Amino acid sequence: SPPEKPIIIKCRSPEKETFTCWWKPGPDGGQPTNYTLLYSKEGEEQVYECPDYRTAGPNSCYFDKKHTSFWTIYNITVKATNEMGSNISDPHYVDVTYIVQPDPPVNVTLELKKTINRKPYLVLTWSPPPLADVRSGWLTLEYELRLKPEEGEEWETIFVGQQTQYKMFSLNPGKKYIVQIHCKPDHHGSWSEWSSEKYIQIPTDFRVKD
Amino acid sequence: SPPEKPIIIKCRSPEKETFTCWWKPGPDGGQPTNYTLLYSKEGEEQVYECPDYRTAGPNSCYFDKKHTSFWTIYNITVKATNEMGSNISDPHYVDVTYIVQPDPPVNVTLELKKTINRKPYLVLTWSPPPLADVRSGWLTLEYELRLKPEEGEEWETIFVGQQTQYKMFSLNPGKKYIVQIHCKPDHHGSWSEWSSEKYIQIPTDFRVKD
Amino acid sequence: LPICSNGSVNCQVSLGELFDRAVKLSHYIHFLSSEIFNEFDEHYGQGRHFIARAVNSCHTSSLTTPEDKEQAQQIHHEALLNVILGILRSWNDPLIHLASEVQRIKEAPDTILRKAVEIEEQNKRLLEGMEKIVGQVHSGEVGNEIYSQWEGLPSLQLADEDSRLSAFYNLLHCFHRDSHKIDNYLKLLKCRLIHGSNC
Repeated sequence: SPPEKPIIIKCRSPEKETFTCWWKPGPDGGQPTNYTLLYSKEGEEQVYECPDYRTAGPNSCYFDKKHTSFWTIYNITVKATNEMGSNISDPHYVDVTYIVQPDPPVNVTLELKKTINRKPYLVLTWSPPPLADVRSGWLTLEYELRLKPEEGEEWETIFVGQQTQYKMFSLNPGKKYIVQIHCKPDHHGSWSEWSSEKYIQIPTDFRVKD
Repeated sequence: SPPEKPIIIKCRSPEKETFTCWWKPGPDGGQPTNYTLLYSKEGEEQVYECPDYRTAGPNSCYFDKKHTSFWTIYNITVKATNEMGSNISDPHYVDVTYIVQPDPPVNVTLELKKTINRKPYLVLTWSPPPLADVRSGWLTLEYELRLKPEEGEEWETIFVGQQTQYKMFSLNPGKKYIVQIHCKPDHHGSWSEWSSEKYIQIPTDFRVKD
Repeated sequence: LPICSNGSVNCQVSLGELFDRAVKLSHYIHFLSSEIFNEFDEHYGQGRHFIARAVNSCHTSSLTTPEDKEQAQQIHHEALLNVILGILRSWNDPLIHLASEVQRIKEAPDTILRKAVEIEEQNKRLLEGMEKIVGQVHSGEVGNEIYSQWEGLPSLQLADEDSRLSAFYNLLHCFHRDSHKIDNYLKLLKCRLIHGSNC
């Protein structure tokens, strides 16, 4: 029998310059089946084929910079074909502006400091994910950090906007904390994964003057 | 004699949308004196008169949204006139972004809590002043809190950045504390007044187990 | 306070400060446009597939605008400033009508009405700022060159409710896209002109 229609499961851009779509083949009736991704762009009649089926692995299509446009809707379908016939997925509409999911922030560092009047606080610093070009202003990232005492259950989450440094003033003396950070484009797209866990031991004399 | 020249004492914007200027009349020689506020905008020849002398009370001029521009520097003067003549104040230059002084934070709440391992601490929470629309970065506020034991002299001030919650782990059992919070725009502008005083009685068993 | 010594004439807001304020405002306008678009879609769009009719419907699609990072970086900054001005001017008229016509939609939530009015005000304010920036960047007169005429008012006044709501949806969809373009281009220009592309 002809293959069942594939499903486009996800499209993602890691740095708002390129993007990749993945699909899930349907049952192929045991026949060798071939997949073709076709797309058209808003306001154009022309239909194009996937420029690169290999870079992002099996059942995927990678759109490099030259094939990636913003503020325009891609209409994407995947056709499965074998000897008995073919079947086309439902159309998947994508505006790359909305599918940006960056990699996690890197170089997360934690440092205990004291203010002029001897008050201890914790300074967290981090860097944007290397792939993301925030220097030019093309991509603007926002960050959120979470922390909790090592044996605690509940994370405390703090949105810190576009800063890459944060000062924590209210920490429990003698406690060991876990800290993670993730990031997201400033308006649209989704949060990255959390950065790897960082630990910091707050000294017992991390006491605010009585 | 003609009235002495008035002095422009203050201009303030509570939310970076409107602003008000106040002046102090000089000695008026006992004559009925009339005050006229005139302003021009940087790079423009045209001179305008105060759009609204009433809304903000006596000896004031209120600039509503339509008359408030934060792309330009205002050159403001006040002219005092009576039968014998008139006198003009020194020019007062205003850049609206620099005169933002928000209203104090609201909904200040204090709550005693215990951590998982039964360690007591105090949680302070508050909300931004209603007028300021902080949700979207249009006006980003920073906060500072101060507290002192009721009969104590010295306030302890703690800067908490953009957080609207703060946890205190090291307070004196049995003491009654006074807490206040104020806020300021993250770049230019000045601190609001302190919020009204809030009291919290720390129970005697509020011992931090070492 | 910016030091304007008494009697000094050219006491003015610096280009860096103008860009700071313009970026904060364009960020806020796009935030408002996301809120009003999502709220309108939730309230009126459920099950009506307005998006299919909105594709390729923007009155500003005739304006040539950079569509990827390379194009945005290669365009001269004066040309990119003119693109921003062109988009902003193209939205002056439709936003005025949006703010008034939306009041006539049956049971339109107050939050949508208020946001429509605020968007119109803030867009005008950003246009004022951009003309100030262009005035400082290239000392020549600020020309009233490119902008795209909007003829959509009749569609906002159609008797058939579904068509009328679809027209509102299109307008909000297009403004949502264009305000994001403006915000993105401004952030790029600020980094290029003020921070030497090293934000």
